[in-house]
Amino acid sequence: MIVIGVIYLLIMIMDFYPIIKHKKVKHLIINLMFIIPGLIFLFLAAKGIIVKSWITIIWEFLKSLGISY
Amino acid sequence: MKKIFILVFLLLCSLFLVGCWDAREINTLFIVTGIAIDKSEQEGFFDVSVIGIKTSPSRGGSQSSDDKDKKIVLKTTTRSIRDAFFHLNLNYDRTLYLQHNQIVIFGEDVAKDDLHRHLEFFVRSENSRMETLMLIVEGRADEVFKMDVKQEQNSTIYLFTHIQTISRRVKHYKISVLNFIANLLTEGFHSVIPIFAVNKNDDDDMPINMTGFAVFRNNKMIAKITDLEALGFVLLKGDVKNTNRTIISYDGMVSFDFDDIKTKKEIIYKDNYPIKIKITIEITASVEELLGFEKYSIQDLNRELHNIVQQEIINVATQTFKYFQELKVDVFGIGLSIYQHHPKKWNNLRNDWDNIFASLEVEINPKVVIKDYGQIVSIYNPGGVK
Amino acid sequence: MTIAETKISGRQFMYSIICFIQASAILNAFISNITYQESWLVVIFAFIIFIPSVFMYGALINRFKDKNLIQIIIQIFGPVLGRIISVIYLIFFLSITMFNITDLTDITKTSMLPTTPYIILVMMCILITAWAVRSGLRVLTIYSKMYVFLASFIIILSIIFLFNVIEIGNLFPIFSLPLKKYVQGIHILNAIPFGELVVFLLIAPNVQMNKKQTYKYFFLGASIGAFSFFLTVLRDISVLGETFGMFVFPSLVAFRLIRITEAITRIEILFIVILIILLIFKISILYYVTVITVSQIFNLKKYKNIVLSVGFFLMTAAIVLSANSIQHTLAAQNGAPFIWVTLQIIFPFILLLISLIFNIKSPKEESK
Amino acid sequence: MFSFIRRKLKYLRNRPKGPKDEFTYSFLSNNLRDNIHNIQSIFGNSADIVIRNFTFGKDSSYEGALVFVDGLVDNIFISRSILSPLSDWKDTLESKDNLIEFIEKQILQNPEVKRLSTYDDAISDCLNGNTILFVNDCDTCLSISTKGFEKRAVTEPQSEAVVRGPREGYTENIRTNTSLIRRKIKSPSLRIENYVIGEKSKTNVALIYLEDVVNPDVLKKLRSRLKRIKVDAIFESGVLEEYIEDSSFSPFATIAYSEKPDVTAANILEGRIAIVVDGTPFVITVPMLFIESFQSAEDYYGRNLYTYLIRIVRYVAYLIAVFGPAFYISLVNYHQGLIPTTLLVTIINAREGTSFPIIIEIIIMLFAFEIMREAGIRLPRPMGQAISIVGALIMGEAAVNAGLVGAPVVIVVAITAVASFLIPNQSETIPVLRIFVLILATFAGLFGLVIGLLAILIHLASLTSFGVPYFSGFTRYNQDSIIRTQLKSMTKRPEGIAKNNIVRRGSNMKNYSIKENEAEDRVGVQI
Repeated sequence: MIVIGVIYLLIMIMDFYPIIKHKKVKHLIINLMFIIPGLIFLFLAAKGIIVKSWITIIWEFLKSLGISY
Repeated sequence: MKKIFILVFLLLCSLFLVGCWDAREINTLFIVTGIAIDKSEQEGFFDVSVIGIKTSPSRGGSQSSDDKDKKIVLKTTTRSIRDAFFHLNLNYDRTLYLQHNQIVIFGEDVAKDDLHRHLEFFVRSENSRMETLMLIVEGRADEVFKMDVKQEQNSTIYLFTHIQTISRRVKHYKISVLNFIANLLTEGFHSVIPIFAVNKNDDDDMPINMTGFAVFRNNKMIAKITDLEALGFVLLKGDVKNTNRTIISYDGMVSFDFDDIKTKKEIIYKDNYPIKIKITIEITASVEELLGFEKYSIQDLNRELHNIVQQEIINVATQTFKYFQELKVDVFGIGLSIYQHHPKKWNNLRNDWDNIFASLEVEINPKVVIKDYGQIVSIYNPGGVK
Repeated sequence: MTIAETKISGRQFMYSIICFIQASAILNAFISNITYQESWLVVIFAFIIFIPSVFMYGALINRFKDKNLIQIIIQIFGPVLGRIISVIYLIFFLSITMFNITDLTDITKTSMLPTTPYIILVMMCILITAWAVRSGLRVLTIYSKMYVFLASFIIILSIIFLFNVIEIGNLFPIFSLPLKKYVQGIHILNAIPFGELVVFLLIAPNVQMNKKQTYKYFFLGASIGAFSFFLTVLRDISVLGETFGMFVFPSLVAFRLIRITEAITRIEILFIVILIILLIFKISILYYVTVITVSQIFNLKKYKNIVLSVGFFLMTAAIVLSANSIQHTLAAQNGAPFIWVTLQIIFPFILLLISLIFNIKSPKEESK
Repeated sequence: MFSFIRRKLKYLRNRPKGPKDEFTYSFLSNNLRDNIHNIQSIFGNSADIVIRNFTFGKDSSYEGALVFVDGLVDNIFISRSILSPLSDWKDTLESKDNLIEFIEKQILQNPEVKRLSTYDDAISDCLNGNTILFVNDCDTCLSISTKGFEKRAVTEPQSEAVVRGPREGYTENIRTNTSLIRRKIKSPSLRIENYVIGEKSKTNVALIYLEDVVNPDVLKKLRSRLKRIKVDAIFESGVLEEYIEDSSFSPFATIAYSEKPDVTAANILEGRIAIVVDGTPFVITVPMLFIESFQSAEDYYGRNLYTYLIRIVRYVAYLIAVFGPAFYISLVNYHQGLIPTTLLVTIINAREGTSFPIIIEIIIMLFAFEIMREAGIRLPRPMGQAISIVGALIMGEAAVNAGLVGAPVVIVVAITAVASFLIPNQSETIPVLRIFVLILATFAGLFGLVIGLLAILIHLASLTSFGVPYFSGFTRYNQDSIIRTQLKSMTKRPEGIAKNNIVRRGSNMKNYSIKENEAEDRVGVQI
């Protein structure tokens, strides 16, 4: 699992090279904003923890309010 | 452009590292073509036997001809089907491959108590197929694997092609696991599975022959109907391409070929409570054999044959229908048609449909059209008297 | 400031809509265990109810000619509030893409590669779609016409092959379920296949079509897509009958029942492969839209460089956030309709109302 | 970051200096001796440069010299049309300055004569096969075209055999090639622009296009790219192709080549530009579309319905050639269910004896096939044919018997190999794509194959040949892509290639049979 994540990061380097070259800081921040949660999820997945998905959380909240079938 | 190709290259090398999970070398597979399930002595255990094709290294396509060792049979006794395959895989050098499985055969005693618990595996798991055919065998199922078959590679392929050919004429001989489970799901509709018997004396080349149908209430087999009632069942069910009937009457013997049977069922209600069912059976028949009937002229011969056929159909159909009414098992889909066309009415009939079905009054009116009389126009009799 | 200046023709826009809906035709497992045999009726009603929102989308596109959804929101609600709403839409697009990726991997796992780990399939799908997204909108939608012909060929061919197994009786009974089930069925259908057309509001500015053509192409695309969805559901119900509600992927089982001669059996993989191509097309469009929203929120000039990082997030989230397929379908049946329909249909309608009341138009509109 | 900077510095240190200018003197002097001396020093008295001094005029009062390259010129032509009129011109002129002009107008009988004043032109003309005439105390010289080197006759092209249709092919000489095209398209708007490329080789490259039909921005791009080529020598149009094509890293060729004038003429009529390179019989046409490689010259000469069939066969052959082995592997390794039971048993029997996994077998067979194909080409003609056929048969049979390779693998590889011959100018891309898809299929079965297919499609879509999209599905040119509609109804030129008049002339021809029937119906004549 981790190996695959690392391979993907390898491919990402290609994406980062132009950003570093033209020193586009904004791009860098956005990319990091997506990569860091991605890495967290990767370690979670490696450990095999399944997080309750976003839709089910809101669905339970709605159920408590009574709007559901 | 450079960037795109770095991406492609990395895509490739990422796959290299990954290795292949699902690749199964083809010569490490054991092609399973049939599964037989029987009740074993220990309580709650079943002995599952599997038959497959024996492959032998051969130059080019020529098959080694001696058929003695053409089939391999593996046996285990376990509590559930999945354990059985797990057990078999454990003890056999090649991995069992179920995708090519053609038939599931059940022994009579297994069918008697519960069939559904064995079918669950075939529908749920990915690597088995749900449209394999189902069969019941009198006595133990694994005798089927002992038959030595001249023509096909092993007995299950023989059975499979046998059912395929007869089901081309009568649709109801072929029932797959999926059909059976679909019938289980519909309320008030029970399925009927063909039943075979292994021919004990092995001098003639017909190792197995069909002895009729096994009637099921949901997943328990409750009765067997012989060949005679089978015709009645087929007539009532309808949608049959071709079957035949020989009738011996006072004047002679005639055998008919029923080419296209269509049945329409009409339920007559009294304050939305079904009391009577009117079944019209439209048949196009053709005379295949005609002996006797010397004293009839050509004109009234036709009328006479019509009466004979219609009378015969009424007897057989009512007799079979009565038989099923005693068993309180609606295999003809009458309940289903009520549910499909008048769901409201079906709601209050639902719970004791079996009794209602048993108490139904039946009226059969056959519409027989005798299409052709074959190539001979007149009636000839051996004595040569005109 | 439209990011991608590539213009695609109106017809390709229509074909990609058709392709989009046809791709989700295989996911009819959502309504199957709610309205068992009458799902084909529910599809008809759902489309009839969806037609007004198709014209609402058309009106929204025409009012803000070269602005996509996010720019409209920012223009109406101002930069701060607009950005917050766009972030909600970003989360919405991310969850749709994850939804479809889990569906794609479920199909490949059940039909073709049962033992390959999850992450491999997700990664291959992401890499291909990332490459397609990086090379621009024209490359994305260039093959949509081919995919549409492929998909409809498959549907027709499978109906012909399954002719001897089809039972018309299975389509009945009609209206035998309580009304609540029908409402839920319609609600789900308006969220999963039809509601997802809100995604095309972001692609619309890159399409060359005048006012009348927008309505024509959008409606034509939606109706042909809906018709093929209806055909798929009809075929599955009439083949499977009672067991339609049992399976995760009814079409997969329907394809398995094809048995022509002794040799042509078990060919469901050939059909599934083509549906997988369609799903990859759908995911690439969703992926493109997510990347456009991200770059719109942070108003970047070029969106090419953030494609892969968004992909990385999608990949890992798709694995973690989706439990088994049963929980996945449950979430789709109960959770999705409420959340998504508000974002897909109700909110754009509010946008249209506001823009009509306060007569806000895209600046270019006035200058013309 | 640091690697980037380091590379920058390295580049600055050894930047190549400008080209060494060879000629020191530029203008001719009017003294004959000096001119001859300079010419000899430039050419460094190499053996094939001939300098012929002679005197002419009334009691040989004038002195002249001829300079030419032996072998490039036609000696008889020189003596007949230059030396003999000069020698029997006996009288004299008053003043010397209009002597050269007088010779050019009156005496010489050659069709093409130019007056040159600098050494560079003189040298380059001399090397191109002209003879240079110097006359004492005149500072300009005459360059007379006397080309006469051995040329190959116009023969049948080797690479594109054809059953019906013209059999003439190009030769190495640029003039014969342009004349062949000129004979095909006799319209005055056919333009031929000449370029000289290559520092050392100075090869003549001719652009041929139709003025009113060509796409102007493709022309502009082509001209700018040709001007930018700074290279020593261009010997073959393939070399030129490499320099001017859009993406040289992609497996797909975006420039078409052909050896038959009627094919190039058809392309020029469709609005493309043909580039003829001196010294090679292959003429390249720009811009190329992916669909072009599936069209062959014969399609337009044969029966219409037959070409429907052949076109479809070509596309299927292309699919088999690229996806054949990959599909076989994914079937046998991953989805055994697809194979019918009896066939599966025979395959297992065939593979019982072999030990290698299937992917190794297929790679062995693919390379064996490539080796045989290359051997077939490299060996002299008669032997080559025999070797490749015999090799294929024996190799296949022996490999199966020896248990090295299963029988089905041999069949699969043989079919894919033969299929790749059906489409000649894609034969470079097919092996590359085949290996790519093969690897993907071994690791992920049919799913990998689909990913490979999508990768190829995406790459194709983003490819452009001189600004014209290379492959945009079969929809753009529905008249001539998958099927060839009747010639009479093929009214439109492919979009994107031709500039404006998309509609070809003569688009109102209806089927004669329909027309005649209508005529009869009106007149009511019963046949």
